[in-house]
Amino acid sequence: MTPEDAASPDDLVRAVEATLFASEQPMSVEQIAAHLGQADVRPALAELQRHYERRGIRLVERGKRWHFETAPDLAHLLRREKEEPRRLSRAATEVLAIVAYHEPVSRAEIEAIRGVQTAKGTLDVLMEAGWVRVAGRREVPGRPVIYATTPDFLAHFGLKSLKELPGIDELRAAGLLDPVDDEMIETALNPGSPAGEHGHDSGVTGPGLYDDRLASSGESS
Amino acid sequence: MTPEDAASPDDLVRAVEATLFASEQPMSVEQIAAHLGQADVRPALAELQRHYERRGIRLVERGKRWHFETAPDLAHLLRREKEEPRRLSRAATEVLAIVAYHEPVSRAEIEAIRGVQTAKGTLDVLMEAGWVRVAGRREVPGRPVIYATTPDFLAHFGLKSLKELPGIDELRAAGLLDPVDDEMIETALNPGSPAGEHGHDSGVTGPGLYDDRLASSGESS
Amino acid sequence: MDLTGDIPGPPEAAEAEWDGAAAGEDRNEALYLEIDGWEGPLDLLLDLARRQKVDLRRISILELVDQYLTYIDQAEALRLELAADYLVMAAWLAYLKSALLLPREEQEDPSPEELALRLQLRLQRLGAMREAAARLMGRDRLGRDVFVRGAPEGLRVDRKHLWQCEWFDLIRAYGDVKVRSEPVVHMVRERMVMTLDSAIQRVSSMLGVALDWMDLRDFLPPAHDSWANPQLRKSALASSFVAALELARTGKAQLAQEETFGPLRLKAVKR
Repeated sequence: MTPEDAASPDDLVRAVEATLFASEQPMSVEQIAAHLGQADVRPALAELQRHYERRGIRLVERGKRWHFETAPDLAHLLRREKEEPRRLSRAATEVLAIVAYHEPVSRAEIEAIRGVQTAKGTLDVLMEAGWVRVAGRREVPGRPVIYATTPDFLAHFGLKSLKELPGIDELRAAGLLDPVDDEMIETALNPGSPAGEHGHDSGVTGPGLYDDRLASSGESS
Repeated sequence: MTPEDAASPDDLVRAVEATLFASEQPMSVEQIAAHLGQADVRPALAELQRHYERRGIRLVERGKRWHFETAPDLAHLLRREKEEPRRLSRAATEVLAIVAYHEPVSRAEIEAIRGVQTAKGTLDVLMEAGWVRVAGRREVPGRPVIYATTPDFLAHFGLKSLKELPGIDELRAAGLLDPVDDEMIETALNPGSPAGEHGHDSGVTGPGLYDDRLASSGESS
Repeated sequence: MDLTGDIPGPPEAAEAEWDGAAAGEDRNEALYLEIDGWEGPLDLLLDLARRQKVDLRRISILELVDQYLTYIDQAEALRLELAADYLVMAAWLAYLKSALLLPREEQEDPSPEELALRLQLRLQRLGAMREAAARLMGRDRLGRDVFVRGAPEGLRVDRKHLWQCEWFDLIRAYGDVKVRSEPVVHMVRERMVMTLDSAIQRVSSMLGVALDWMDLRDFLPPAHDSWANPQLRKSALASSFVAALELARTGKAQLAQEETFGPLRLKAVKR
């Protein structure tokens, strides 16, 4: 390969490069193709990804959508101190992790893993951030709503897919991601009173109130 | 320069690349330098400019500020046209028919034949559709613009020439000249619209043509 | 319940980003209660387990239960109001502890060992998710560590109209225009009427043979055949009325009407 080869990509590569560069949103292969007259853009994407591998910008695939982003090793130069990224409460980060590692998952399952009721607000925060979405209902009695992550979640945390979640293979192998046996939890937590946990005042355990409670702890007693 | 050099820019080049990529504004050399610990970024900018010369993206300097933009020859990719089928309005269809039967025809003449004023937009639609074109000016006082059909018009309606348009007798035979139309009766009962218009001075009609006429009215009257 | 304000303890433990067991290292275990900082009993149990600094899989449930119960005891000794779920857990752990200590043959199903194992598994699950959350939050995050393009040009899709018009519509439109612009001829359609002359003739000839007063309506032709048309009958009535007036004017008939809108009667004037 001569330097000229490296410097002169073919027209389709240039077109894909320009399209992704100009797009305000990550784009799927289909979207790029639709934009470029239904061309087969996969080889071009692969070539671009290779080309940008060691540059200051990278071409990445996140949840089947492609976008350019700055190289992570340059974070220290680019990080904008003033702009604090969305800071999640501990409860919210836990719920997010549970949704990601167990998806799709119902709220009852989230609560079973955490051992506390999850305030509606916590899931709302994650949905507002665009990281969690409602993924339908589980076809069991009560038809509970189930939650899953979004492509934006993958993009935000730099994951190509959920398979890249840190340690997911080990956790699965250890059986720690198996479906939660509700009955087992009820028995384990509340012998003799299966509904005990759910009968609690949500204000006591609600993790969404977590931060508020800390803030107001002085006055609330 | 070896291919390795091309593929592995040095850290400063990468930092400048990422900084300009992530910036929401074009940046001056001083701003980039301030962002990167007062490094001398000019050589890096020059190298980047050279690197991107033949790619889908360009590094450009405009008014002493640098930014990335898509290559000018790919600008058309940023604005893709999507065609949406839309039916011609009744008024536009009538005007089109009049142009086809009477071409070349001025707007005042179209209005006289239709018996109603013709919005400028109607002719614009027909020209946008590519069926009607401006065919010059009539050498009469006011020098009105005259309109004619295009080859696209013939192609769209599958005509070899305008001579293939059915004649008045054929229209009558097809029942297309029978006074059955409610609208026709209303028009007939409503004095002052169609028949009345015929006698009007052409200066009264056509607000759109107005512009032309106003401009030339001084000479023509 | 509010312990953080009164009890000395590192408030960082409750910070939004969970830092796991590391926070527990410099805690004064003798009197460290932070019930509010733990989200429920499972959370407290997990923290206690982590402070034993052994793998959760090898943790001694008995020891963990003891620690938990001690914590709850301390909280109660301090007259701290405990959430009900902490107390329920305490009661259940006390039961589990006694079951674990009892001779095996007296055990019910499920066995206390199994219950202990399940509790352990739950703690492992929660612990795994804690760690996963921390690792997730520590990744290079978009908008914090890596950035997308700051000022993308954006891809625009311009919608262009693809105008459509059918051949027939075009021709018909021209036909409409032609029809509309043709000289308009007003034509009054012929209507069936009874003329005044024929009404006068009919009424006067009928009056000549009538002996007494007759209702005007009786002078109308019988309502059948060609006279059945209601329009025509109206015309006949009107014409007959005018004929009656004319005959009265010329002194050939006299008219009488007893009341407004009542029947109009005619009688010949005898000469």
